[in-house]
Amino acid sequence: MMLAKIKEALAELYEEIPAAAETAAAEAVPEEAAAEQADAAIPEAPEEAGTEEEAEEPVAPPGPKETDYVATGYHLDTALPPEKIVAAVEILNREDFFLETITGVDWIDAQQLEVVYDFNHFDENCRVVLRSMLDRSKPEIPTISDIYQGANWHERETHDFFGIVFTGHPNLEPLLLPEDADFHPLLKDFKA
Amino acid sequence: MGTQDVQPPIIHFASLDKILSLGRANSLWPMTFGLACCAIEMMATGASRFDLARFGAEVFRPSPRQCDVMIVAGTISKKMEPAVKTLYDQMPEPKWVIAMGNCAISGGPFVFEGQYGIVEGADKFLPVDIYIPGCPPRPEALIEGILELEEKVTGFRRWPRVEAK
Amino acid sequence: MPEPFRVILFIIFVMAFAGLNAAYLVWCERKGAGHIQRRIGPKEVGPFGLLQPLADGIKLMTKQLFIPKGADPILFMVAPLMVMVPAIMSFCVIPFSETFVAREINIGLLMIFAFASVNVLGLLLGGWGSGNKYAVIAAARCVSQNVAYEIPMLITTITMVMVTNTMNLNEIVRAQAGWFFHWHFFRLDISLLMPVAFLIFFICSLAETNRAPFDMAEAESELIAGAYTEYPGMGFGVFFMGEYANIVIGCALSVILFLGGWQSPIPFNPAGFIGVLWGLFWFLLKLYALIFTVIWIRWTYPRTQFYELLNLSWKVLIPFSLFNLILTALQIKIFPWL
Amino acid sequence: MNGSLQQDLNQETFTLNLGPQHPATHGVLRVKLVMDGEYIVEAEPVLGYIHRMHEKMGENRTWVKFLPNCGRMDYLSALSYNHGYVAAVERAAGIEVPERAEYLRVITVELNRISSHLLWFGAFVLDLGGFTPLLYAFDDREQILDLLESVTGSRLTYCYFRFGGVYNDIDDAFITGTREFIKRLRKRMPMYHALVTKNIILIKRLKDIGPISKDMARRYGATGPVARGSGINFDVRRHEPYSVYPEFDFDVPVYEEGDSMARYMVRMDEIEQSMRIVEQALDKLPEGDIQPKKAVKLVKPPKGDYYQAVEAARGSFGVRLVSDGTNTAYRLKLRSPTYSNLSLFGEASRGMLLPDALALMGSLDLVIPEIDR
Repeated sequence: MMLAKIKEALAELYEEIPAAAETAAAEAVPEEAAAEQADAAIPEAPEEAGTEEEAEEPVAPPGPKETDYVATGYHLDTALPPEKIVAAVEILNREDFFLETITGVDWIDAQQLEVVYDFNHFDENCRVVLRSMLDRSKPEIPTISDIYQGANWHERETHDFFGIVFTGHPNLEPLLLPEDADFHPLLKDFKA
Repeated sequence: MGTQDVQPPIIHFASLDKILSLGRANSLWPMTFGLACCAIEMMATGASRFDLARFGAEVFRPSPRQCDVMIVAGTISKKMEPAVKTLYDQMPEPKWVIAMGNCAISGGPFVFEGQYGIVEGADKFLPVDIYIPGCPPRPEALIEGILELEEKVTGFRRWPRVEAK
Repeated sequence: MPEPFRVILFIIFVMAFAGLNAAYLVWCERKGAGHIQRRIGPKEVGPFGLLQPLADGIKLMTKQLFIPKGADPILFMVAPLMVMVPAIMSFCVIPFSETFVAREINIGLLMIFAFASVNVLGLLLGGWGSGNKYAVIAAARCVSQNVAYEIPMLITTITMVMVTNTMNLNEIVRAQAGWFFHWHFFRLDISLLMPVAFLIFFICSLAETNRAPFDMAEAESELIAGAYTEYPGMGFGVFFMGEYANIVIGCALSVILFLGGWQSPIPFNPAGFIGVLWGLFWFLLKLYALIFTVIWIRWTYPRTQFYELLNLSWKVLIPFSLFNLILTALQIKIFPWL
Repeated sequence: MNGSLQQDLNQETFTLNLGPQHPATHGVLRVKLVMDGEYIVEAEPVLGYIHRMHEKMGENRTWVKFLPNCGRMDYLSALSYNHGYVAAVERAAGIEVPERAEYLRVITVELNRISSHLLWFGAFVLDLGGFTPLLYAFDDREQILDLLESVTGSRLTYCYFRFGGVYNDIDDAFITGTREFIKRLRKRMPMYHALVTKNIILIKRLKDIGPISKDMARRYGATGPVARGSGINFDVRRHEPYSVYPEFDFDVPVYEEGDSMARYMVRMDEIEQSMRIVEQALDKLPEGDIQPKKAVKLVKPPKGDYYQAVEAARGSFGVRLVSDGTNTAYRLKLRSPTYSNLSLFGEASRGMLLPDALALMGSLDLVIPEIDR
């Protein structure tokens, strides 16, 4: 099954993470711990997560997490640090997934911006969500538009609305907003 | 209004003027210019059941140079505003503007506090002659709008007015 | 009637005919389109919408005239005339009836083709002079289209000249006297490919007058309004009149060359004034039947692609018309008594 | 435009602005074209001329108050958008829908799909320079609008679905009217095929024009008829069944060629399939309520994020909800199919002639307000 296969492949990404931030990741996660499905406050990327924040709120385990499809509408929820996104997308690309959409969410209380990637598969019903938390003061994430050309517009749109910078994007100009727009209307603190 | 930029002629020939305005009123060529939902109803008005052609107003010209009336059918976004203005300026006099639908009248359902994208009504930057409310207006309403514009041009109403019961 | 007087009278008639014809062909077109499209068409302006062209005319004439920024003022103003004037001039040699012709000259056919090429120039200058990219594209299209289609058209015409031995349009009509099967269209004994030649000629005249499905120059969904894009008011109106006048010329030529001109389908030709009207009746009947076909085609077919259009000309029409030329020459040579 | 012409004449290529007001773009899309003669060197669509802030409004309005917006995004298949949004909220809030309501949803959505495809059919042939099919299509479309108007109350921008059901029940007149309409359209479809599909000019203009490979469709996330025209058997109704679609017997038309003709054929076949679905739904229509027994007063989905996709007329329409447990969405992302479908235009149109590119663009079935949202 595609779901199991892709879950395994994505899980491998997490094994590499501890190399960078071994302690934080290893301690934080009991593997496969059942977290409440689709917590709005998405877990932070392990290496960004400071120890004191971990103590404050329960953090869902890293690693691809199967969700209840009937309740949420997708199968696999994968929270990743920004630099791992490209690797994850390459895995999905190898398995012939297609990109449904990219969007952002502004978690202003946590001072974070979330980027959400929705993937789907043409042959099997297997929806994979990738998400990554970015620092709200300096939201940067590598582009995937060289892997999925369709991501080009989605990333531009996300940049329009949230000001998230996709590094390496060929043409990060306003798409839906006027050419000279310098505002990001979907930020929660946006005032017209 | 529509003819504001034209110098009034020095001499008036009453009956000639009347013929001219009759000619103009019966040959209102709209622009093929749809912005949003209302454009579909505008197309429906030109199509089989409603047939705007009966009043000689079905010649939708794609070039503004050959149009007499601009039907602003839909929401004008701030990005679109300069283009609409240019199109209006490119039309030769005499010209008229019909604001079709709530968006063109006032911004319609897209006005809310903190809105950043739309122009709240075509009359913010265009001299609108006829307003047709509705979201979108029915084709009958657009036809009534055209007749209303004819009345405005000629000064009298050729067709009976339908009163609300 | 003294000659100068006659000519002046005819010029007035021709101009009135061309103008009225254009106006009422537009009405026919709109009404016809309406009925083809399950609607009524113009109806409220005058009885049956008959005053619609008048209203349009008044409207267009009183529209503001201006020269867009970036346009070449002289070319821009002259171009519509270069479409309209040759078309009206061409009317002078068209025999509406045996004696109902402004000027019966020996090279009438040549004259029409000479003027027809000026018409292209008008569109080219109009497109170029507008200084609009869409118009320039349209002008370029228009020229290559006309160049491509003039060749098979002329070859077919040469075939017909060969058959009739004259370029006098009235003589060509006279050569088709008698029953309707004496019309060139049915004369398989002269050339087996005669109906094909007619088809080639008709297709070419559609293409020459930029009518659908060959309306490359005014491809609305591609080029806004093609070469006319920047023309306001009467500039556009004159173009339009020229276009319709050209349609009439094209169809009239088809009728004269292939469908017996003013000849009635039965060998019955009353003399005198009645005869003139009788000829006029048949000529106009055939003419408007063809024009209706043109309108019908327009509202039925989608537009061809540009390379298809050129392919059709270079790969189909020209070889066929050449073959037809040779075949006809052979047939005339082998059966000289025909 | 005029000044730049003089400059461009001295260069190999020139730029052409297609739109934002151009008959071929069906609205206010602008395409920046770099042309070499009539060949397109580079095409870049510029969006946003009708950006209407739907996503921002989703964050400002309560769940219920956002309902009318759905009909104004994709005004041609407004009910699909209704369905997508309503189903997403129902999934999030766990609202049950009575079976009859689901049937009514399917019937109206499929009728709406037919009307959308009919309009596309007309507008597409209009792009190719054929005027009359548009009027015929409108003639048929008006019948559907009459039917839908009798149920939903509006002609175009429907707001018919409610959380947990639909707003109005259908009557016998609707059922007989729909059956008659289907009978009528069944008779007309062969005429369309004879007049338009088999027209040699149309075939020449569509065959092998604007090929979109399977891989290109995947890389750009194309869905709907565009993907199905490229040999991808993907239909959300089948692939990820929602509502009562599993109960109907219908085919998903798939064409392998990937050219404009394939996309045309997919949509024409879909009209037939939609008619089949409507017929079956009318046959099987159960009795019962059209709203939950306990009326849905206040919708407050629990915290979390949810995704729901439906098959709109133009492809997979997805709604991503992020709820913070209040009566307003925290984030409402609307994934519109044409947005992805159009994004491949730049790559697909490279090296094409302008009229061919416009045929390609027409075959993508654009509704601009849905792209810009």
